[in-house]
Amino acid sequence: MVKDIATARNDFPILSQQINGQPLTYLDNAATTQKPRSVIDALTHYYEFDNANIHRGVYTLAERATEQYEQVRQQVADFIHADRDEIVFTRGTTTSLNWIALGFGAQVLQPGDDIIITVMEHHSNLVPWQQVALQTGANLRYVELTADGELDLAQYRQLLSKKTKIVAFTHVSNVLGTINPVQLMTQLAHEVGAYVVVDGAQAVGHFPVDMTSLDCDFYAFSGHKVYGPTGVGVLYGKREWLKKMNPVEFGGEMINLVQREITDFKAAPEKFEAGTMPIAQVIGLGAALTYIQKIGWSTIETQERRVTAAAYQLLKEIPGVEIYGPEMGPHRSALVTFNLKGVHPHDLATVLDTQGVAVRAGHHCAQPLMQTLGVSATTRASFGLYNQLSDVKRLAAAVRAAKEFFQV
Amino acid sequence: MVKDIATARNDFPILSQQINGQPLTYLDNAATTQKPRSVIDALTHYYEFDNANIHRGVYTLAERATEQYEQVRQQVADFIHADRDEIVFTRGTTTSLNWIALGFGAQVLQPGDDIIITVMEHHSNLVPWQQVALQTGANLRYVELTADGELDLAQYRQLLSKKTKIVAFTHVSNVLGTINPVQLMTQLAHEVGAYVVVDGAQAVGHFPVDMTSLDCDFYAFSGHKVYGPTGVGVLYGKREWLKKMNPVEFGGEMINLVQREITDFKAAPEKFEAGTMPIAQVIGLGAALTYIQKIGWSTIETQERRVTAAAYQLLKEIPGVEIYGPEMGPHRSALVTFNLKGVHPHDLATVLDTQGVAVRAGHHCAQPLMQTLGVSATTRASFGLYNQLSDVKRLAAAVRAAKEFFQV
Amino acid sequence: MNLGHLSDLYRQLILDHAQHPHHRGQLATANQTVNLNNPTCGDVIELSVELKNDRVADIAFNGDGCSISQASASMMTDLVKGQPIAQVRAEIATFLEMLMNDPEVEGADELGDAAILATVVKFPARIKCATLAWKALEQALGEAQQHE
Amino acid sequence: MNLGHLSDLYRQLILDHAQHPHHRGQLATANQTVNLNNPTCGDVIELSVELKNDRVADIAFNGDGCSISQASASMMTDLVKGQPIAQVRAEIATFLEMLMNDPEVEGADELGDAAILATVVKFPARIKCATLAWKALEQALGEAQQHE
Ligand SMILES: Cc1ncc(COP(=O)(O)O)c(C=O)c1O
Ligand SMILES: Cc1ncc(COP(=O)(O)O)c(C=O)c1O
Repeated sequence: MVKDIATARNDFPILSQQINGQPLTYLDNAATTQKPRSVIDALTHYYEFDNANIHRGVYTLAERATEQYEQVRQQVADFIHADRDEIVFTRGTTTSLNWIALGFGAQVLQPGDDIIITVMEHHSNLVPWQQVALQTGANLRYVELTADGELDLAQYRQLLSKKTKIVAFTHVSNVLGTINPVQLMTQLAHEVGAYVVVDGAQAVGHFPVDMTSLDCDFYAFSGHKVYGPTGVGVLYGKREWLKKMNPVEFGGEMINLVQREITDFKAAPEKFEAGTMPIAQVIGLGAALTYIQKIGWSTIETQERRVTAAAYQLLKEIPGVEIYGPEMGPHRSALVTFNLKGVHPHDLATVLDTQGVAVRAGHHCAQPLMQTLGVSATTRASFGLYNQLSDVKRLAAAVRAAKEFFQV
Repeated sequence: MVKDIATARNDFPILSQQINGQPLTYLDNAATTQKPRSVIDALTHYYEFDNANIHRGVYTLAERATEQYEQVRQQVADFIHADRDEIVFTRGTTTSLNWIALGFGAQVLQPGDDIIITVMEHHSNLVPWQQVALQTGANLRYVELTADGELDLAQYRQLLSKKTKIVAFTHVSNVLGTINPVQLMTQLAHEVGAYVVVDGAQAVGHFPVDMTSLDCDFYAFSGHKVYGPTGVGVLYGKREWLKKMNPVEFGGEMINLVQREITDFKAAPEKFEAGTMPIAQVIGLGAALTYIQKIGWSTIETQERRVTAAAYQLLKEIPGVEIYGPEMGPHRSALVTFNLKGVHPHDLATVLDTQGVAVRAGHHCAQPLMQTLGVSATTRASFGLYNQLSDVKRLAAAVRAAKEFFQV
Repeated sequence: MNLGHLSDLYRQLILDHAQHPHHRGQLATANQTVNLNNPTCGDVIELSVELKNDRVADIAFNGDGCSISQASASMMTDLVKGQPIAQVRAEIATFLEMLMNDPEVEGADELGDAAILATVVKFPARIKCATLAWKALEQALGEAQQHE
Repeated sequence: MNLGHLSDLYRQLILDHAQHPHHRGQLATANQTVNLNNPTCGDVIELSVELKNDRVADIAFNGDGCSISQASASMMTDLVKGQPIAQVRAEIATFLEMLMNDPEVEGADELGDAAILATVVKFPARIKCATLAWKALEQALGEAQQHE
């Protein structure tokens, strides 16, 4: 069923609110998305009818909770074209990436090996590798940018060698909006025998993501960025690597047998899920994926492309605005990061806020990229399926007003 | 304000439900508690009005979310008599204990050092220490039980030595219900210069817990066991130890400055909170603590003691029932674990479920304790503030019915 | 108190097997042994199997568990003892299909007493109890194959 | 578009300081330097201070930030240059109290131009911008003390 996108906004209670006397124009979707009524209702329903600890009880509630939780595992698997035992639930992308780095990376890396990451990584896919490199004696290599804000694939090819053990990069840059060629980069990495870890935080929810065609070894994303609750994320790993990967947290439910001196762990994915999991949040994530599917990919992609293109165009027309990242086109996802000459992003964001326009100003947890771009901060407008052309017009008008206010 | 405890049950929507045609008698509170309306409402309100990523945006929503999140940090600190910068939010007790073991334990332990734990530990406070012992070459020592199901303090004193670096134990046993003498055990451990880690999962929510008087170095508990949402927990550490402790997860928000090769971390508690935190769940936890305070400690303690004593008595009167753990008295918290001779706990729990009585059957994530007790599984009825004498009577009647049904 | 519903699960046949399980013990002649546990509840089974001439020549089990897991192990050993390995494999598949997907699976009537365990499907929390022994046997046969 | 509300934050005096900050640069004579950043937005300040005879003999700052943080640094350097360290410490305390707790704190009128920053309290997300320079100075004086 394809829903009319113009009414999608009504599915999100928070969007009907006024901020500083203006309708809320929420353009910080790359930081976190808003939640549709159906997700909020799923959480409420869970707590009002089914709440119990999972995998533990033989009573009715426990069985219901367990079944729903495990159904979402299957749903996530289907959503990204994987198998259920390749889906591990975590707290979020950050936890997923840390577990991959610590539970798998630290195991396969030898002193002198190379880890390749890129200068456009979010700190969550950068600091863990930096730390694992320090710990194992591996070297961290960076893929640089081309002039138009894409990864320099020629340089990437040069970096790849027999010493490359791990290649970790983001599917979509949270600053530049660049969509990286995961399939090609994975293929090249596999040719030298390296494992590929993809940070999907900014990809999932914007377009379909298919593990079988991407063929990467690990993939991570967050529930709260795909219209789901905070507190839940996904770690995908190919079956054979999850088998090899060590659990990073230990506790109840992930064990077969605990004796005083030794413990026998369950198989994946259970061996990674220690203690009480974010049960309600997993169920909320299921409702979010259902919502996305109800709207439909082509509707979402068409709308986000239209809105992004309009933002790109309207901002570009404002004298003094500089936009970062690739031209509007197939390599740009649903965000536009920019600066207005003479106005610090923080000041700009404050002006926008008085107009009800919520954007993010700062380094976007990507300080090495900021250094590469030669700026200390930027302003980012990022879009979700509920954003409309009117939101973008409000954004552009507010930027123009700021320009006047600061007389630049 | 002291609320009438008889009406507290009405605050919990799930409890008005029928299970298998019977009113729900929820007696698995040690696994997870049910949620009052005010907690569910706080979550809904957050998602409908305030949802934004914290510590990041200069716009109104982000500021609101950040303020609420940080207010709960202060609230948790007040609740357990600590300071706000001693409170780290995690996914739950299991994560808290793992971080302490990995981020602090691994740092202070030398080969040949002793870690003292107890045979009554939940796997979440056992396996992490087992793993850290393997990793560091430290030795794991166990405090045994006395005949009446308490810790053998004489043996504990003997175990303590200059080699003892860490003592980790549960405040309340999730199987025996034993309340351990935290203050005394901490003092003895401190005398030999050891750090003390306390698993508070079964203590917080049942009686007041005060870090200044307990004087332990670390303390952990879960939101979902204190009437709050799943997906959030607390790690308390004394300021100076949190300063020393290493972060275990790396990513956005916990850094001061990320450069390509090195990262400078923030101070505690922020240095431990990498990436997007369980924001809604922290706010829900705040609502849960407010609810507990509204009911009031003396009401909660009186009611739980009354209900536990009745359960102890009524079960004891049934021929063939064996109860584990200390006699009913000041050293027993709000649960009763038992077996009915000739009926496996799993079969018993199934019979109870047909009567709407939800109990837990199994090893309760405490296999070494099961071995010590010489049983493979037990049945546990555990209580929350909403349980009443009628619940206990239903439990006892259902146990008697099972006895008849299986003709034992 | 009305426990009528329960008799669906605890049929007399199941209770009989649980109270007086067949083939309990250890085989001196075993050439395959498997220990398996149900981590949820702590049920444990130690299965010992003697494979000879492509048959399950003898079989026995030990361990500790609820009446469903004990009865299921007892019924299973009754069924498979003396049977050709290929047939046993098919029966395991049928049994697992019956409990995990389709209580009316074709071939269920050839499972002997074990056919009655289809009733466990109505108690989802107990399915793992019923399948434990069969999974242990599946593993024993799998390991035997690897050794060949 | 009505931006009236904004003029509370961006008073002319603040904008003037931000556009033409005083005491920008580095001190050749500095005996204390502190780099501090606002991790939320990436604002950075490099403060260099010359302490002599228990006074802030000279002071300068560099770095990159929004108009509030630049203006605040500029106003602060105006205020403290030449003052006794003890007095500077008191002023830092007053300023931080004004922004973090009480916009009408006693002694605010002795903060010179910086008194106007009390208005930032109405924009909680910007408080960290206004306090950055002052925290850097607090740190510089703290370190100086440790060296004594
Ligand atoms: C004593 C004890 N410690 C630790 C835990 C683990 O808590 P969680 O599962 O919330 O991480 C539990 C709960 O199962 C417990 O009872
Ligand atoms: C590209 C990218 N990676 C990782 C993350 C971290 O996600 P989370 O904060 O949900 O762990 C984010 C979001 O901030 C992101 O944009």
